Amino acid sequence: MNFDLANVLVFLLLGAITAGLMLGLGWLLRPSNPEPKKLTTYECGEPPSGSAWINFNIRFYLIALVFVIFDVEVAFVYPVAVAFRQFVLDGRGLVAFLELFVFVGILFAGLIYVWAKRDLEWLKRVGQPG
Amino acid sequence: MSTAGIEIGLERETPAGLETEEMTLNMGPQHPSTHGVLRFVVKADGEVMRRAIPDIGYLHRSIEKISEKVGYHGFMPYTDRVDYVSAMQCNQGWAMACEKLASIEVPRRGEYCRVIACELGRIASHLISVGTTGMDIGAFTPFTHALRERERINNLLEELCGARLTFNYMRIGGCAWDIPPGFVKRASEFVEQFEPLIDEYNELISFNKIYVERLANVAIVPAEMAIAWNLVGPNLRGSGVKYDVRKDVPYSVYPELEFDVPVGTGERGTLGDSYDRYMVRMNEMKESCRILRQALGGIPEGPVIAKVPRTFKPPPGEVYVRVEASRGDMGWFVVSDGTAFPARTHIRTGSFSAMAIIEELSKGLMIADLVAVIASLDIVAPEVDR
Amino acid sequence: MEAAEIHRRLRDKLGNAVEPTLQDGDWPACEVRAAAVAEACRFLRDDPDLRFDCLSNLSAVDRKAADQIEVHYHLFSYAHRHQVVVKASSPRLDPVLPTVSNVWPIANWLEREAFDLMGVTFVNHPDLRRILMPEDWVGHPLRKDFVEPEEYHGISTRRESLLKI
Amino acid sequence: MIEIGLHHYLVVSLIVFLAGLFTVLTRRNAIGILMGVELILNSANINYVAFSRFGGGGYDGQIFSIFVIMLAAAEAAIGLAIVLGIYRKFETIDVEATDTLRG
Amino acid sequence: MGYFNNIRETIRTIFEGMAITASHLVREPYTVQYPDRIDLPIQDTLPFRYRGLLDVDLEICTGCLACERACPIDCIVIEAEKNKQTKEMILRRFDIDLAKCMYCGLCSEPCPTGSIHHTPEFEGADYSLESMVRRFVKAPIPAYKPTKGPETDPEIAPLLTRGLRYLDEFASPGDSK
Amino acid sequence: MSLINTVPESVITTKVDEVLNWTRKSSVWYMLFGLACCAIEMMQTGGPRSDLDRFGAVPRATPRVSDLIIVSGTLTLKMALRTKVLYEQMPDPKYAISMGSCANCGGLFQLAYSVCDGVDKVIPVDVYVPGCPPRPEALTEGLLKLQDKIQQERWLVRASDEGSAAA
Amino acid sequence: MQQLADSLLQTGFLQGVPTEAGYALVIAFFAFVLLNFIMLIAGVTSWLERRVWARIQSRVGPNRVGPQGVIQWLADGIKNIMKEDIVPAEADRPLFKAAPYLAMMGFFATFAVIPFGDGLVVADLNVGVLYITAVTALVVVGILMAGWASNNKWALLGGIRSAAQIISYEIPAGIAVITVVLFTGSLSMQTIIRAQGWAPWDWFLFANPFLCIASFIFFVSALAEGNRTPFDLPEAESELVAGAFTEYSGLRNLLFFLVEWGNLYVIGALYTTMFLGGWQIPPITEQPVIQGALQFATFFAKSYFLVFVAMWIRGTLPRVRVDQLMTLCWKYLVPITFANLIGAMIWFVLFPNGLAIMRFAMFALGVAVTIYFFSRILFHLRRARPRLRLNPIS
Amino acid sequence: MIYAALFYLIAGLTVFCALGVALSRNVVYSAFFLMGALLGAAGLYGFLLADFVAVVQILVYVGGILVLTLFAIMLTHQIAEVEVSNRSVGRLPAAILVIVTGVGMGLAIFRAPWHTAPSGEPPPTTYGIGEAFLGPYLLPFELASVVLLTALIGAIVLSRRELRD
Ligand code: SF4
Ligand code: SF4
Ligand code: SF4
Repeated sequence: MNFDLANVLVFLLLGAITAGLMLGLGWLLRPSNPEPKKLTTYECGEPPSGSAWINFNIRFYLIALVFVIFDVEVAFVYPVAVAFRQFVLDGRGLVAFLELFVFVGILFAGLIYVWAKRDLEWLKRVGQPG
Repeated sequence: MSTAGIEIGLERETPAGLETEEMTLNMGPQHPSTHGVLRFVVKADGEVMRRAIPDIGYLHRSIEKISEKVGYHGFMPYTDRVDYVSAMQCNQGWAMACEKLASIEVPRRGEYCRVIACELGRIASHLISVGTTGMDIGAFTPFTHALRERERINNLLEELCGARLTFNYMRIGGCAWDIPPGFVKRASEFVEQFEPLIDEYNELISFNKIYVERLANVAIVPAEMAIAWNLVGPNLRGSGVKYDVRKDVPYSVYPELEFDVPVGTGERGTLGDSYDRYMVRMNEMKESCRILRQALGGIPEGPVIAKVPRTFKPPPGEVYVRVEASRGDMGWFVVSDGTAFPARTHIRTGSFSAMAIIEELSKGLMIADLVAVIASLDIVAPEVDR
Repeated sequence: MEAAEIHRRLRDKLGNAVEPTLQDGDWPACEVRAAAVAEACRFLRDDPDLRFDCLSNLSAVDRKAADQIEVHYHLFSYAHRHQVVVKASSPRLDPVLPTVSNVWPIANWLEREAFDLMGVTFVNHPDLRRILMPEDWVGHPLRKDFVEPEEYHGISTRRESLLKI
Repeated sequence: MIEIGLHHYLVVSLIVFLAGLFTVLTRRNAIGILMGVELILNSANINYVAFSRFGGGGYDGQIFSIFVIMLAAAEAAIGLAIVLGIYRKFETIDVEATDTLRG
Repeated sequence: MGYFNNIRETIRTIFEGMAITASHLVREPYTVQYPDRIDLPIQDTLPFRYRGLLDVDLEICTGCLACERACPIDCIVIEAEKNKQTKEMILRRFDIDLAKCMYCGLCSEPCPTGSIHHTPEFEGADYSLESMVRRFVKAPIPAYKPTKGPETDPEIAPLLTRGLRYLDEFASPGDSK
Repeated sequence: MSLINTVPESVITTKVDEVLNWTRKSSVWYMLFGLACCAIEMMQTGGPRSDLDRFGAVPRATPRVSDLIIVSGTLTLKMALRTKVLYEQMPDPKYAISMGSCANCGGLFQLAYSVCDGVDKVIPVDVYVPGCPPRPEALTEGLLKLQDKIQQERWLVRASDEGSAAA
Repeated sequence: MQQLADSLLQTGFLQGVPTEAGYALVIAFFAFVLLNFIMLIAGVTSWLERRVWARIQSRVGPNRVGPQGVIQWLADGIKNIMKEDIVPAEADRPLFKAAPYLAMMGFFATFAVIPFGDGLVVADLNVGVLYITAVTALVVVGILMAGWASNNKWALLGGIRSAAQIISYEIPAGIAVITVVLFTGSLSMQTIIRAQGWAPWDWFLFANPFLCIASFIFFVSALAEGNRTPFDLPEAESELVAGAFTEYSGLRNLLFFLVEWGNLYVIGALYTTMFLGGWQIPPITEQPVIQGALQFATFFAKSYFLVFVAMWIRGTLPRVRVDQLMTLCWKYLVPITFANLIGAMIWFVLFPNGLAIMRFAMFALGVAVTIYFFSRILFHLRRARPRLRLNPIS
Repeated sequence: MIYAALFYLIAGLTVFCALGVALSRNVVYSAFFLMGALLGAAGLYGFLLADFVAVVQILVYVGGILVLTLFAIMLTHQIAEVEVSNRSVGRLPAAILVIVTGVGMGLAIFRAPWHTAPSGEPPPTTYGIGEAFLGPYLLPFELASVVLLTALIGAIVLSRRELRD
């Protein structure tokens, strides 16, 4: 177990080390000529109009919001799904099914609510259903 | 800005609320999807545009002024550059304007050559158009397939007039070159092979659900709006207006040829949406094949060019001729003052008005839609800027 | 509808603002006094028998000999499939015309183009800026007496021909 | 070298907790405060799991920590929604400013 | 129902599209593997009318300056002078600026002998612009004088044949072919 | 401290330089920078017939990852300023191909009032390709010429007296 | 792999070395091997993608660098290492520089649990599948960081799009995985593979309709998570120039692309593990080495086939719009997977031991679809077979 | 030894990042430091053999909450302008308070007689947790879904009001 975890750790670091090594090698080999004009922000050849750090549209936020909830749900269902098999083999499948069904069902209701309230829609078109 | 009392059918409510600041994006002049050097100043709220303000002139090459310097014959190569994607019709427009000024009759064989060249050019142009639409929507393969077929048209045109893109094929009074031996056979062969490819192309991309969804119901232009904004050609026909200069103000030998004018039907969305404009182009290629087949079969004998003096001095006057270029009704306004140089030339092109309408169309669209709209309007930079 | 008829109706409406003769041709032309252009155009668009719903083209012509800038409005009616040209002239020094951009939306850009390249001022135009040339450009290039500037933002506009050696 | 034991984890958790506390106390930015809260919740979680490992209590600690994570998610969702609401109303997420600008 | 129809449509069209692209995987590519992996140099596959880089057959140039006058952008410069005694044209200079040329072919139209003509040659990329000025006259040479009958000089005859073929293919007004 | 132009010349370093140059020339990514008619031919060059991809040259949308800018078409004065900006935003080493008469020297638009006569007025050009437009094979040849040029450069080896090393 | 390390330690190969150090050595060795493998995979994938793409487009693709261009990727890589590294003046320097590291870390970590063979897995975690989903989060944050730190509007838009897209599609992907987990009772990749057999009808793909649907949904979601066509909005060239990576030059940009190409393989590997029976082969030989090699080959072939499919899809489909992307996720995939999960549960409760008839029926259906597919290909081939003809006339 | 070193590495990362959250001046930096702290905590869970919790930690915290927080930051502020002035309690008093708390709790940690059981290798956790969810913890488990549902609807309603003002 610890062995595996160490492995995982090593791989995490490996990514960083590889990137670092390559960048270091590049540092040796690449020209560096940072003129001020070169460092200007690219915007299709035009001088950029204002910083990009501005407030962003809320739509993406709503998506993230819905996601977080469902993400937690998925996290909850995983262990149950793992245990499910044993329950079925033990003949208690129906119980487990009902329990999980209730759990999933409640959240599914949430999804339907969000859907019905059209919060998943990007743009709302006037006079057009759904 | 008033739109002459026309309401845009599709109003999208931009999400009010959290006052996300308006983000000003420069799209272009160097941007993969602005065909050539167009620029849009996009006022966006996240992904949704409040409006996109076109900024043109990055390819303004003063062609109109040059016509006043190089004379009638010398201007012909420049007309190639007015709309380099389908130069043939520009050649024809200029030639027709001059012929009208000086009342010159073009021999019938010359007219047939012109029609053949123009229709080949139209296919080539529409290929680029539908190809770039595909590319802007994110499918690269249809684009290369379009380029591939264009390559074959280029080969044909090269044989006919010696160049792949800037043909300089027509002359005042006719055409520069007669049809070379074997050309008719090769061209017919191309037409035969090309027609099934249109079907393939349709199945590959036009009917693809994702593609349809990207284009249908996007940027709807109702007929009155299209007319008021002077949209022409496939863009106008996409809105359901059956108008084609070849049919309605007949010129050349088009009245002798049989073809239909495809119009938008709103088959997958609303009449006048981007998909309709796109489909009109697809269908026009088929019609062009039809015309080509007839024209190739019926080339009369005779000269291809009328006698025109080398120093061409038309009588004073003005003409305004219209030809059906690939991007629609192209108007050539030429004022002659009796000298060997035109006093004024003005070229009224389809892309110019198509570009003008974008600001109106873009309201409430998404950034991704903008590229689809540009592509579906088939805007070519030199035509806008000249 | 016949061109003569269009001309007659226009004259009925506007009286002497319209020249009495109709210049014949493929596109028959009615000469209109500069000040009356907007009114004429609005009438031509709105009259149900005329219905010129499309401004096909708008070109300005520099008539240096007459010291006039002439503006041609090529009108076309998709409803009735007839066509007419409205012409108006204005002195070269300071050409001023009323805008028709509130009649046909496309006129907005066409007028901007005419302003940019010919220097015609369109009164009441919502947004009369340069369109093709850069904002800081000097002069109206399609005028007959336009002289090309020597350089633009440090880029010289001349080039020595390679052949002149 | 001492065997890594319960105390080690408790110390780490303590520092995380203190950092969280400090964040909550010093930040005026409401989102910053929420981040501090996340830190505090995390330190609690470390404790839970550490106890479940060293206390021999089976899975209970882990299960609790999962519930805590769930609650943290719910809290973040609601909290951020409220923060956005405040921002919308007062054009700022400076928590003190919202006191004075009420209405 | 729209919902399921959408799903069905999507799957069907994607299926079809994948079949098409798969079929292209086994089709022959169009690529002409210029410059080395081709059977025939590209130049040989180009049609006679192809307007590549300009060339002048000085042997058959009459020094009439028609080409210089026809070029709308003045990228041909010819200096020819008449030898007072022999009444012969001497070409002192015949330069074409290929960097500026627009390959329109207007210069070759009026040439009486087809001396100035486009070749199927197109490889002219270079590191400097100066190298793109073609200077054809190395030393002053007398201009060609058309003979009355068929050309006999074995050096000139093929050139003239080529040139006349060009003139022949070029549609002259009123010609009936 | 980088190694650029610092290593003394020897057989090995020259070889290394050659290998590095070989990678540079085998992967010339060009920026999508179509200006006018020539841009169509540039597209065709990237398209099925000529397929620049064969030589490892692929189009890129931003200057940040491009090695090469193919100025394909008429450079108007308005655009010239932007071209300069874009060229400057490319990382070193960068190259420029001027494609077509317009970019070479203004070509047929030398008569125009709004056209910058030649791209070399704003950015340094490595290879000029004549033609109006140059056919795809001509552009391919231009690329090959550029590859030759890249192969000649010296990056690691210290600049010798003749200054043969690249700047 | 621990057994492997243990046996190495015992059999004298590393005798005398302290256990921990021995482990460290073994881990380092395997990490190194896998590192090269990953680079190779990513590189070759990029080359192959260009070739496949080219052929779909009637071109030939890179064929000059090395035989048939196979080392094109090497040239690209070295060139990019030697490219100047630009950090825009307006950008947030530390974050701008850190972003690629984060993405690389997230990407490398996934390889730790990919089972290339019976014993050929670096870390057979008990939570394997979930682990992969989790570390993808690092990539998300990396991309978001890149987009934000660039201080470029295209980059910001791309970064946010990308993040929103990846997280959204984690839900259907996660539920699809749960559907599989339901039948195996374990999250470990090896256990999932062992629950299937070598024969195609023993694969989960054909086990029952619900798993089949789950497999499709998983593939679609995985494509979306890997920012692949038709979901490549974050770097949609025609809209956002180059998305979150617009400002990245040279190597840093390449690292992101490395992640993308590598991820493609991870997708394939995951799919193979869950639905295509992983490395399962019929027992051919007793020789453990040969057996292992064969298993590896099988696994690699299967997963690379999926990589190929992804390339092929990329050559076929256009891109969806961002709202359609979200619609597809939340209105189609998520509800369908939910329903599918419930269906799968019912099925499992009804047939705890599976239904052999169903398996064979599904398999037959798969074969039928494939045959129909080939007939369509033939149809298209016959309908139009254009050739470019050069005219050898002059 | 390596084990201990790894522990110190990860614990150090966690502590460092936690302090980073507390002390960095830019909210965005805080957020990215938070990610480090969360990852570090996940690593600690790994050391405590709670692999499932560790993965869920990454999945939910890093993949979900952190991204949500980042979005919220990007949504609300001129992030670049978050300045030192944005403090509610001064740094000094806060530090004092924190130190006092720290000392107190530290004492508690080291004084308290923690009952520690021998730490053996526990069975696979995921299965156990699942079993517990379906068994003794069924009610909290089902309640969790209700809580999540409430949170979802609540958050959506809250944000939506903003959206549809
Ligand atoms: S081809 Fe055209 S531009 Fe070139 S020299 Fe001849 S006439 Fe002049
Ligand atoms: S090349 Fe032809 S046209 Fe030109 S001077 Fe010689 S003969 Fe005359
Ligand atoms: S060189 Fe010729 S083809 Fe190229 S842009 Fe200029 S005019 Fe167009």
